Amino acid sequence: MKLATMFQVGLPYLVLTGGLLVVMIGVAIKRTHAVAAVLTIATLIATTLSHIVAFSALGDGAVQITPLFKVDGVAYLFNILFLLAALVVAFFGSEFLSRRVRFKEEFYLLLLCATLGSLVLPAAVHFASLILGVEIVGISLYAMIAYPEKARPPLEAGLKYLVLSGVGSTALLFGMAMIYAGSGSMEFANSLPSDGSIEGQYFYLIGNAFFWSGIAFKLSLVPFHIWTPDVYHGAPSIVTGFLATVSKGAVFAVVFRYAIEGNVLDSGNVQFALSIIACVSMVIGNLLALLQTNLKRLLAYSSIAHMGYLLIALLLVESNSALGYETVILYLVGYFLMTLAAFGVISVLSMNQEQELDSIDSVSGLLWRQPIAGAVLIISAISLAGIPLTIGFFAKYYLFYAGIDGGMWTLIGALVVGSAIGIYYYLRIVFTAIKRPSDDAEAMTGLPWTGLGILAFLGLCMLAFGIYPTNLIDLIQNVVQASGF
Amino acid sequence: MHLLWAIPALPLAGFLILFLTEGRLPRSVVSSIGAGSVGLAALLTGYVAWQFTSSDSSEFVSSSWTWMIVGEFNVSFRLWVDALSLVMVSVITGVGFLIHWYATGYMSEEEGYSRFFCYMNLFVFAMLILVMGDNLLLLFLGWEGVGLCSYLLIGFFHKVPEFGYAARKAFVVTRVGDTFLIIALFLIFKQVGSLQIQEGLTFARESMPDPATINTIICLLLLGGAVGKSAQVPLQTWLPDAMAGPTPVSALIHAATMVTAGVYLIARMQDFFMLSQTAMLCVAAVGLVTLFIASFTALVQSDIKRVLAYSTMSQIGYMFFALGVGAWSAGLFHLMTHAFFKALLFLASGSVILAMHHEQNMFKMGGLWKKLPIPFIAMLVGSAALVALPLTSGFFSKDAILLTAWKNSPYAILFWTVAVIAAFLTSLYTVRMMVLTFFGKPQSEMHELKKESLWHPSRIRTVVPFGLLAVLSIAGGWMGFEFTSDLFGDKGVHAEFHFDPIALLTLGIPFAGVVVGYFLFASDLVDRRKIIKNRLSDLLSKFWHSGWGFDWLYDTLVVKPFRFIAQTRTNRNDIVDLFFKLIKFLASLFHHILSMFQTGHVRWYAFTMVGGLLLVFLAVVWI
Amino acid sequence: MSVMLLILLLLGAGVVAWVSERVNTTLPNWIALITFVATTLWVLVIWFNGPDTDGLYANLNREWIPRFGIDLHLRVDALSLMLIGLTTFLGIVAVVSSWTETKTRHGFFQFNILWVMAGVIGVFSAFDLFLFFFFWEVMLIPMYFLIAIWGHEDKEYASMKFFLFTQISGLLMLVAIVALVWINYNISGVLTFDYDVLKEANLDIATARLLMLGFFIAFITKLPSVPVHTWLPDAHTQAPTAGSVILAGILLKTGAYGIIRFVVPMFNEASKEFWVWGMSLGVISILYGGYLAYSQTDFKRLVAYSSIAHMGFILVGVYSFSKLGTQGAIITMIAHGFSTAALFMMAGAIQERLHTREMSKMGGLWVRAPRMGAVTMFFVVASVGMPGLGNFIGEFLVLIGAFQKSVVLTVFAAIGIVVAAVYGLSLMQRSFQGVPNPDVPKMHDFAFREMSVMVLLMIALVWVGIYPQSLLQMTAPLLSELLRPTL
Amino acid sequence: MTTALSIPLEHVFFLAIILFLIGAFGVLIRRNIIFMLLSLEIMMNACGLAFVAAGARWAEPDGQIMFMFILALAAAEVAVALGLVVQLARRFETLDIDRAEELNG
Repeated sequence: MKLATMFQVGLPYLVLTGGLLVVMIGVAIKRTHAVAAVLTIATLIATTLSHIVAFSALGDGAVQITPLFKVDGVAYLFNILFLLAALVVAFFGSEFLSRRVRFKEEFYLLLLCATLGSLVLPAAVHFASLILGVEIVGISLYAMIAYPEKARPPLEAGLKYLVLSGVGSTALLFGMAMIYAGSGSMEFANSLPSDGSIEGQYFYLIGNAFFWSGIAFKLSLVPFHIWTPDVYHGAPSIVTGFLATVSKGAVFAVVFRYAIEGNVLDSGNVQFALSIIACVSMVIGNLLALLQTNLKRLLAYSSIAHMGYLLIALLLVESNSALGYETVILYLVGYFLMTLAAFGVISVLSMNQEQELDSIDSVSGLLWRQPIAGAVLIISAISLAGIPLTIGFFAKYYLFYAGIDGGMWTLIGALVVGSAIGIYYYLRIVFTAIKRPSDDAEAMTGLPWTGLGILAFLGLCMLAFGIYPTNLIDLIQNVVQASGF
Repeated sequence: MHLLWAIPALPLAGFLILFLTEGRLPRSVVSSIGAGSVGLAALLTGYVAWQFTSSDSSEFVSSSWTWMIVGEFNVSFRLWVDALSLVMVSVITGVGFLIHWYATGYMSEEEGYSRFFCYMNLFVFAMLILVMGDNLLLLFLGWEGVGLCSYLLIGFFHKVPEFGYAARKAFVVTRVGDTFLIIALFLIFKQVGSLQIQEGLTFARESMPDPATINTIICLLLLGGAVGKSAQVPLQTWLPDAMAGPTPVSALIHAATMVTAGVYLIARMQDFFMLSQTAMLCVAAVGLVTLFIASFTALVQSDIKRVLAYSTMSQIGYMFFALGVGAWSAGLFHLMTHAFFKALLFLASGSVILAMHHEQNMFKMGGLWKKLPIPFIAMLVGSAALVALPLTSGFFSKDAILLTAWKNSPYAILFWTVAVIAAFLTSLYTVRMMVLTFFGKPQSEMHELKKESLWHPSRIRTVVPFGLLAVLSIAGGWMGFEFTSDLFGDKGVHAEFHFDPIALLTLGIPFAGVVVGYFLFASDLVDRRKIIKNRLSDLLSKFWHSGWGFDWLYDTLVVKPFRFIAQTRTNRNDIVDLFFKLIKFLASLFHHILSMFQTGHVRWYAFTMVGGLLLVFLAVVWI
Repeated sequence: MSVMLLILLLLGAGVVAWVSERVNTTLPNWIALITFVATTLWVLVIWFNGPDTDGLYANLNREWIPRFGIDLHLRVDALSLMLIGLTTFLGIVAVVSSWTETKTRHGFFQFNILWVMAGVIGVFSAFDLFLFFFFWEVMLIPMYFLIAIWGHEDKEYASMKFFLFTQISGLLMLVAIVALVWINYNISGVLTFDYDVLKEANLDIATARLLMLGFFIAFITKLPSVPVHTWLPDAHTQAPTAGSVILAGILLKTGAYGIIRFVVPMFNEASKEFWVWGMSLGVISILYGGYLAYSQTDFKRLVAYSSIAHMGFILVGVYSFSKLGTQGAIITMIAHGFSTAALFMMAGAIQERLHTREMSKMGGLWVRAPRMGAVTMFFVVASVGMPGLGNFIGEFLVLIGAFQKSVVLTVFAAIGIVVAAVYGLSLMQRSFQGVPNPDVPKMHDFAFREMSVMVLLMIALVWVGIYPQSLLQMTAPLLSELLRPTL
Repeated sequence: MTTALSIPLEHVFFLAIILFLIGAFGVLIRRNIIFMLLSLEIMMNACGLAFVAAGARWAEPDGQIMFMFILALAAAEVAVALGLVVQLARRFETLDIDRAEELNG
């Protein structure tokens, strides 16, 4: 492995880290919001673009950088996805900060840190890099969640997340330790118990139990979902957007890698446990959202369900890892768009408010009071419900296809039930948004145009991919195949 | 080139014109279109009839476009006329025209004049299709069409709710019969593979499987249909209420033409019925029972039109009876004569009612004969024919039926006796009607007659139909039923009239009836009050008056239960929906239960996480 | 190709109508009206040009998502053409019927109407199962908007119910479609959603049964048939007039179309075993629907339940597996489209004038508005099944076809005819006949706008009634293909 | 590989698990945020111990390396945590975590 290619392949990480340092120093020298924002956005764009170089260097197959990282096309796809999401967050964030917060600049540092962490994960093939990435994301998120000063909810959310995710991380770590004890290696590739000793098997299983519990917490799967609504609710909705998309997506990327490389699902017990977790997550998540009147909490619960859906793709890796990867990537693309759009709408609407407008009534008649935001909210709700003309439909279609391909009929049943319940509350959002606005409801003016513009862009993407997803699907398929799955 | 197609086309044209102009035409035009179209049709019928008799072909056909072809199922709009249908056509157009003519006078004061003739023309059209259609589906079209028109015309005065109910009752009750008929159609198609009447008859003659239980079923279903339309037991209850319609309607639809459709149907499907003794017996029995019941009922009615309605029922009973005992031609003959004199009776009663400001209760009339001479004479002639006094048309037809019954029916004595008793009763109630209406002293003082309505200007309009119908009621029978007998070739049973006790008895019965009737109702020799005081007769009269309680029966058995189930709020919105409501309820219940866990206490959250950890641990390690 | 243009035209016109709202509030109505008239004429032209050699009026097959062998495959045969014609024609009716009804957002209203129609046409012409499902779901969204925005007092509940029922049943169908494709892929190695290919997939009977159920449930929910009919009355009652017209006139037909086009030909053996259930469901719908129709006091609700009864005939006809039955079902679809559309338009007109649907608050309207009375009478009589009008042809063919299959069920279905008379006439009497209700405000009779449409509908019904052959001969060649080896 | 003096692996893991549970128990029962954080530290150390033991089983240094990681990680986490605790004291005027329960339902 020539050092040059290694540098080229690792270029995105270097760029991002470099940008991070620059911003940090910049902030240290002189606090200027505009500069920080521009630098951050530039960094993110640069990192995204650097993938072009990286791709060309990568060619087919994968490049192993130290035992810790293995970079391949799929990882890059995830990276780009996360970076774009971070970009959107940065844009919204700049608006949000400039209007709502006194000390703005550190936010960008945290954001870049978190992004870096999330970029680490898709390429991680080693427990060390895994915990590294997870914790980088996690710790920067604690701060981001509790970022606004003086307000109580963000702080409460931050603390809750800190304590609980601390517990989660310890479970994760403990699990790793046990697995290591069982298998004798912390690389995913050979993390199966090497010597046939009984205790080895036991260590391995116990380890997996802890490990997956930790992961389930990060992905907010039942029964580790319970923190989700409070944190989503308390955090500034733009941070919530980041938390809901990037952090989850990154964790998913890494456990996917682990499941494939480490053949975890060979052990029927783990598969069984995961299937159960998936089923209950789909059903309970949706049930919890059913009559929820707070938009952010509602989306939190629905995210529980969506993560449950995604487990179907994870469970497929045994039989058909390529399809599994396609599914998870396309689904994440869709899910990122919808979720960012939804939280984006909330944050854009709340720009000029003291409290965030997160109750469902606050969007009543939105389509008529603020057409763009309203339309985008409706589109994303429809997309989350998985109804055609939006990418959400293709995401759901992929799930069905994957489920049938894996013959997981129970999961499909749960998926049907879940989506059935889901339609109800997503549609409630739509109905509220198209209501005839009450007379005292004033038309919303003075909203930032950048924000609305990004919203419109997200909405258009959802529609475009919902009508002609062919190119996206082909791209994903090619990359996945090129990466040798 | 015969103009068969034009006969129904004319009334149809009339209907369309009146329908599309939405009653914007002046009344004179309306009446000339309404009555004129039918009149032309009548003339045309005469012409076609002349062609028919002069030509040696036994059927006229006029084809038009295909209705539908699906696989082997093939029907088209094809008119097919033989002697039988021709008789019907003549009756429909002829009597129809006279009644239309009369109606131009009768309805002249009513609103919705144009609407009335619109419906009437539509009716004539449908009726013609019924008798001229060459396949059963076309017949069914006419069949339903006349039903619809009867509904529309009974409820013509749509402001009076009772009339609306009467109309609905008529439609629904006949619909029940129609359902039998349509099922019969299905069965015939299944058997014959076609709905062509002639093919069906050929099939019945030649290749009907033996034993023909299927055939019997078919016949009984057809009978069901006929019973519905012709107001025979057990579906007779709608006819008396149908008298709610304007009198010309009662005359045309509920006396002369539509109600006899059932007779035509059975006559038309003769070859099927010939094969099945059971069916024939049923036909006869139905006729007889109706005849019997209706006559008694007519005896105690107070509403003049209801009397006539029940008498119509009983006369049609005669026709069914005739068909049942195989006196096909006699039955048809009676159909024809009955059309004449019953139409006459209705029209006359109509003028009386009109003159009495729509008072129909006979007990409030009386002594009208010198005030209304022309209706009186008309009524007299009609009654004479009804009670079948010799040399009136009714005499020839009814006599023929009775004789055949005696000669030819399975249970000759029984059948004949019942029929004769009924004949006796017929004379009784007819006399009663005449006496109460025209003789005796005026019963109520509201007797200043609306002369203009009767004498001027509608005089000529009213008188001419009276005259013509009266002539027909007398002379209609002289041609003898040989006229109709060749309709059925040798299949019909003929009974020549020659003197023997039976014949004399049949001859005498009507007179006896008249005499007894005179003593009962007119003279003072018998004290009527004593009879009525008697509790038994009181009970009987109540029972009879209610039409032997059929209405009550159906009301309690069918209508009330249906209403009850339907109207109770319990199921206004759909039991089935409860199931889905239950699902909704359960979902929200679970939602609330689950939401209880979201207390917001970190330590509780941590606790659930540890619990979850244990669960997963168990799932992975010990399962 | 022409179909795609048709759909695009409707979509485009929708957008234009929406925008044109800014210019003038009646402009959208005109745009929509013109569009529908134009499309109707277009369809007529295609109609009279006649099919090509293999019986198609239009055919378009492009790749859409090659990854899964999904094609943009639109094809119009006789059946599709008829229904497309019905769609565009009822489009005119819908626009006219709610010409003055909408008080707000005329543009968006017409936009939705046009888009529903586009979706429906897609459903009727899609020959790729994925595409079919796509349109199947797409057409719901604008319909949902129509009910949810312009609906009456209880619109949230009604629209939600409508959407949930159709969506959830749709999910089942999606599972069935994907499973079918996947199985076919494993058997034949070809990954495709194409109708013609999948029709030939040789499934083992057990699988076929399950998959058929997936489709069947979705379709009878849309039809709707007992026991999944309960969304219909609410949706109808709450929808604006145009919504009801489209819903009853066309959307229900998509369910029937689905059964005829997909369930029966694709899962032939399975459906043949299934006939008893199919027919029984139909009969139950006929009787139960009729009985409930009678017990309603709300004009629209009554008509809604009556269309449940009529749709029952379609089930009976299709599951009789006879040419007669199928033809009958097809004719019923067309005729019921006309008659019910008219009745709902009437209901809307009455509500617009009296601001109520309660028949107890009506009565004696004939005196106030004789034209409306006559028109209502005509269509009530039609839906009661009067020979010479379209509905009778359909029901008669259905029954005579079913009679060959099962006498008992047919007899019960025939009882439905009597029930129809009962509720039909009671509707007539309760609303239009009887003493004029004193506290009913003066109402103006039908003017040219409404009357012209009504006359068109009447002509259509009479035409179907006395010359159904013109339709029958079009679909006759399809029957063998639809019924597969039967007969 | 194990010398006569070495401690059996199971014992160590039991110790680790016990530590882990003690920590978890602490998180569950203590209201005071500071003590909760302490308990978290204990859990982390339990993980570290487990890693070391696992490394010992394979006679590799990886275990100890991971322990270093964990220490660093804990340090970072506590750094942020204490900041938040200060804020908690400011905005809620308490260290009782149960007072922070405004977000629920």
